[in-house]
Amino acid sequence: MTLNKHALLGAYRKMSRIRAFEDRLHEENATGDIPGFIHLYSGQEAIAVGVCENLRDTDHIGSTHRGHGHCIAKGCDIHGMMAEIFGKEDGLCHGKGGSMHIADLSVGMLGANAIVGGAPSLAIGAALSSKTLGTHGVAVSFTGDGGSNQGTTFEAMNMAVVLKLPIVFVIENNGYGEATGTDYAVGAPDIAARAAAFGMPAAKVDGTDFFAVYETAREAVERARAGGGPTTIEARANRFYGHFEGDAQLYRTPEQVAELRRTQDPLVIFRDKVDRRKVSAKELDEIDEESRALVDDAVTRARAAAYPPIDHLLTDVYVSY
Amino acid sequence: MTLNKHALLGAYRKMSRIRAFEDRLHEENATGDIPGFIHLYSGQEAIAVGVCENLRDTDHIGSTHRGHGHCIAKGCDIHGMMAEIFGKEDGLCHGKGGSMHIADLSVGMLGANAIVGGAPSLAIGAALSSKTLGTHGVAVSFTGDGGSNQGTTFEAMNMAVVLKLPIVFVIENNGYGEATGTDYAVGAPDIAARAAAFGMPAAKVDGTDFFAVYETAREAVERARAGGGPTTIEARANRFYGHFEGDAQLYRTPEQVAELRRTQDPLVIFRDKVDRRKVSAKELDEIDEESRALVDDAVTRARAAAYPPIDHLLTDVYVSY
Amino acid sequence: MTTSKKTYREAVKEALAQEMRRDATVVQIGEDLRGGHAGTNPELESKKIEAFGGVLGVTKGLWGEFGSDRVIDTPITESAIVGMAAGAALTGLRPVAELMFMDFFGVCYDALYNQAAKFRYMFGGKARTPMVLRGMIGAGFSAAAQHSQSPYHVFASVPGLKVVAPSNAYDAKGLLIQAVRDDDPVVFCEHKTLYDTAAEVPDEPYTIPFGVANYTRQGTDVTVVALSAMVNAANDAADKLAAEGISVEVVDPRTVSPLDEEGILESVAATGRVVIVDESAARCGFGHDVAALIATKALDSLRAPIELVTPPHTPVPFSPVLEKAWLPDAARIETAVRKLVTA
Amino acid sequence: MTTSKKTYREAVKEALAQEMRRDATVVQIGEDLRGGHAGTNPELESKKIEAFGGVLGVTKGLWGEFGSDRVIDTPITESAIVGMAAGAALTGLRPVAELMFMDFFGVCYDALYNQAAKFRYMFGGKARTPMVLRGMIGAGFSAAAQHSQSPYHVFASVPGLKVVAPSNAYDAKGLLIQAVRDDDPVVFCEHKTLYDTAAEVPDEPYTIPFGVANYTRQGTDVTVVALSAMVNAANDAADKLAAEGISVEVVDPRTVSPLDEEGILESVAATGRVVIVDESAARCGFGHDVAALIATKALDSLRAPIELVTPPHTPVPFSPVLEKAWLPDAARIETAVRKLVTA
Ligand SMILES: Cc1ncc(C[n+]2csc(CCOP(=O)(O)OP(=O)(O)O)c2C)c(N)n1
Ligand SMILES: Cc1ncc(C[n+]2csc(CCOP(=O)(O)OP(=O)(O)O)c2C)c(N)n1
Ligand SMILES: [Mg+2]
Ligand SMILES: [Mg+2]
Repeated sequence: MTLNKHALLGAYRKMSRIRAFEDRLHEENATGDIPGFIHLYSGQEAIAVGVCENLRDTDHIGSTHRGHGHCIAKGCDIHGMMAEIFGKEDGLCHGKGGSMHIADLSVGMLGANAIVGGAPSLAIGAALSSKTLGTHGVAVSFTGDGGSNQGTTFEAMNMAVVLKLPIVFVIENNGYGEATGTDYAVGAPDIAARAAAFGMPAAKVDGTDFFAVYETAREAVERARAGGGPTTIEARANRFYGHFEGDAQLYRTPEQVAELRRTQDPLVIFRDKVDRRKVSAKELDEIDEESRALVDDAVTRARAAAYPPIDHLLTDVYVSY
Repeated sequence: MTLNKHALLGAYRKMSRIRAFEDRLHEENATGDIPGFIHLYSGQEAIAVGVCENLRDTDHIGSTHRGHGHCIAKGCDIHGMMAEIFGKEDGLCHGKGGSMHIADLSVGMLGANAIVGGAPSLAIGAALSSKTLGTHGVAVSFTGDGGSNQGTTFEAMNMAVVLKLPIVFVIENNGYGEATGTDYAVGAPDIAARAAAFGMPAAKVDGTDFFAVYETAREAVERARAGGGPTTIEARANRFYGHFEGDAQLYRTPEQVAELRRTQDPLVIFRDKVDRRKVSAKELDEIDEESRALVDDAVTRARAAAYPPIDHLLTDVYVSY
Repeated sequence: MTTSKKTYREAVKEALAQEMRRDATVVQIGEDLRGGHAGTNPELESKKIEAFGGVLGVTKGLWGEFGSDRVIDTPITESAIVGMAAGAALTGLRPVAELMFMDFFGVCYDALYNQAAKFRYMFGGKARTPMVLRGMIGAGFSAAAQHSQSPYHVFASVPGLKVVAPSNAYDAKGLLIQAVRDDDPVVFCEHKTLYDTAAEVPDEPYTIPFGVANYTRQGTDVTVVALSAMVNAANDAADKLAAEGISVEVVDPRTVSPLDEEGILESVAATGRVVIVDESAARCGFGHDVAALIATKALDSLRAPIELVTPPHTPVPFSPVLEKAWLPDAARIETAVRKLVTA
Repeated sequence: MTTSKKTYREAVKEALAQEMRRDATVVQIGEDLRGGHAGTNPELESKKIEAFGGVLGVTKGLWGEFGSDRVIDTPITESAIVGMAAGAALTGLRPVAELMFMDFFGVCYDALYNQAAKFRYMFGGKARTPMVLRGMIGAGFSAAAQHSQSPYHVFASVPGLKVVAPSNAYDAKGLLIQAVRDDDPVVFCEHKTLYDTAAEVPDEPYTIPFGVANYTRQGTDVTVVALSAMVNAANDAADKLAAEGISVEVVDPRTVSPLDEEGILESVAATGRVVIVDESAARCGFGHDVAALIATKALDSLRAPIELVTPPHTPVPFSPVLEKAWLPDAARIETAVRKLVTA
């Protein structure tokens, strides 16, 4: 572990922003002003951030329906994200995408994706670009435990091995796909072992521990960048909210959720594990403050922002019939 | 190994018929009278027969584009098959299916399939029927090494494990998918291990050896029938002809093919391994004679048979617009 | 026969439950039809709690009555779901598979269009594939580009598939029972904005035959052909225009395939003017199919060009203001009708 | 500009080769584009032997010139092929992916229709996806129900996709070069029965713009709209009918999407009679789309009902006698034309 103070604060800042963003969205959604479906990332922050802190702006990631955390970790603008989620013209996709399709190619974010299993094959495409163009770029595909059962995911893994592509498949195992337990839906208990059988190194890591994720991802990203081919990382963490906002979560009890929040909070665990000689609690508290203020500002601006003009309905597509 | 004389002769008869059927089709195709594409099974006979000798008429199999061997092993009528391949009204599908779609539900043959990776999910459907209806039926899915890379195949495997379905996935590894080597296209060298990682028993077997296949399949079929869930069998054998008739086979040399025919012929290997106290060479020779005569008759009748009447174009579909 | 007020959601559920009671070979297959398998809530199994009952509650209650062997929760694995249903249908079951959002057909279409749809013909009439594929269609929920589509035109173009898209609770129940009993594969499209709409629906099982259009409004000046959620928009337009003295006939084909050609042509013959409203596509959609039907078979009865009201040729936008502009509505239908009668 | 006689196959290959020479970001992705990777023939690598060069020889020669990094053979894994192409197109490459038979779109359609096609719009105009998906379409080879379809109507109904279906070698080369240079995803449909047809084709690279129809026959009595292999049938019919004194204009739109609406409507306005010939589908197909175009925008110029010539609503049968009856041909076109002129 060689992270200096600057890097540690930077990583915590991202986790903190994700948390503030999602907690606030949970409240905003209750007002009824957010259109459509949203899926919150709270509880899994250490995965997105632990992985993306190893990436450059020119590296690419593919994401999921639960994409806010990946966006923030990869450097998407908070204001642009919030405005997008509210369906406003200022949004990163000018209101055309929404929560499930936030993208920002300028920071290498290939888009949240509303199709479970959609990202892996797109991500190997980014890896192919890096390999072909010789940019030494790396691609990361984020997929859930549920998405790990899609054939598209397996096909991308095999292709990546065959073509020795610079990619890391991150499987975020949060125990559920919607309301169905991973222990039911994944026939074999071990998702990483399934990936390993495709012929690549595969590791399991505690996804609530930023430091563990960071180290595991560092190795995988370095291997990919050096031309060593793909890796899979199965990271175990929990989502603190329901599958989507509105989920009554009958598949687990409020006590169970409370216990998870108490014992498996990646932000708390970061505080516990971080080197106190480098980083003080006060500094982290300040970051949390700053995150909440930033998100507060983002909500205020997003709410005040204009909806897209109607005639934008017909732009951004090659031709209107 | 507890096969009695009757069973041994029966098994050899099926292998012999497949060989006679395919060798003859190779010749017939050269006349230009066979419409469309055909893919011959010669060299892999021990797999289809070794597996299907463990099945009942009420069990089901799903097949591939290279389906003639599976059809014969499962008990499809040789005349009906030949007529189908010639596109005649007498064909098992009345000429509407052709080589790549021969089916006979009355003997549990769910159809050859022109989509690589098409059969596995259909076969688990048959397994689900058995399980739900309590018929103690077993389903078998035949897939090639190439097809083992399709996501549909992996999804069927995971589903079978989750629902504990009575199915056997047979992966026929003949070293090639079209002109591409298995050692290139399958990222990990071991297809069986890939299946095992999905959480089921998986075995590798010499697919040129009827006895080895039979034994391995017996165990798997028994496990399935007893409610023990799915198994995968990777069986290694060779195809003696090109990928399809017309393939110049530049990916291997004529000497290599000659060597395979010399050393890895499942019919010869059967003769070498069969208990000579039970079965004599003469009996096997007679079976070969009989197979050739049967196929000869099938060709004669298929050639003489009528094409379907034009108005059958519009039958067998719910409504004609 | 007693009736009661039921929502579209309840009508669908009742159809499924009644068919499952009648026929032990009917099974449900899909993701989170129940919800809660494995997982960790200790009360679930003992109290027969469903964690989901379908993502919008449509299958709620089925698992409690029929259990895990007939209400089969699966991993996220649509190609195995549809393929398994097709294989099961070939071998003795009558599976009802759920795709959640029909938009997901892209990950599993082969099993539907190249397999299930073709067996009967390709096997020379010797196979039947009695399966239903249920799923949600439609825009209006701000569900964005990948969860708002209505691809019934794609399904209808496949020989061997039957395609149903009911516009109200009564039709939903009768057509779904028909679908389950049918020996061909049927794609059953449920518009997500209709789930909470209610109608008087018989309590007993009943069937509505495929290929029979329903005239939801009778009129003499203009025919409006509309399907699924568009029927409500068409009815609203018709009611509004009636007040202006324009008499509109609304024809709801109910099934996209088979299509009640006569039912449409008869109305057009009587009115001589037709507006086709369709959510499926701006190109090669169901609306174009109906227009072609009329232009090939009833051209002489047309007194004005056909008016086609579809979304623009763009993906479904997320932002509610854009989505509203994207979706055909009563106002656009009224404009089209007025254009025809003043032409 | 020199020209030479080239087959459709050669024209496609030349377009690919020339674009690869011009632009280092153009790569080919597919199954057995070369053929022979790994495997066991010791001569392959040393002598640069291609074992396949595409299943019908279309890409033969490319691997020898450009090597395995730009002519990328893959496992049998279409959803990874199309998804990888889409992701690569988003990030700097111009991939040309091959689907072998377009019928295979069922196993990988999501990557095309929900991903590649939607990025530009869904991401607010901030993405471009310059990829081409090539593949064979069409009946006539006795390739049976799963290898003979022409699903361009399905692709054309997707906003964001461009869809091309050339009828001759000249168009094939110019349209394919255009497709490779285009910044939107393009589906390029090659009719397998056309590969051996030849035409004079310029040796240098050239482009043909999308959305511009080609009049392959000029005439005054009846317009025949036909695409891909159907253009030859239409031309044959036109030549035959010319001898009978019936003057037929054949309009080949060449691109299904965008569609040259004006090019079609102009001809119809002049002749007042139209036959649409289309191999895609008997329901919700491309032919219906063209019929709807005319019925909505040019009804007044029609002197007779539109004639639509499509296959029946059945899968493609295997037996040659049935397949021949299935496929629209010159005789059916002639019958339709005669019906119109004598009406
Ligand atoms: C192809 C497809 N199938 C189903 C869905 C519906 N769906 C959305 S999220 C989800 C669960 C995904 O589970 P997982 O991959 O574990 O991600 P998580 O929600 O736990 O982050 C499902 C089934 C979908 N969007 N796409
Ligand atoms: C989905 C799909 N992709 C590609 C093809 C073309 N194709 C037909 S057979 C074949 C090779 C199959 O290889 P394998 O599974 O090993 O079977 P084998 O031919 O060796 O018996 C391919 C690529 C197809 N029919 N379907
Ligand atoms: Mg999960
Ligand atoms: Mg093989």
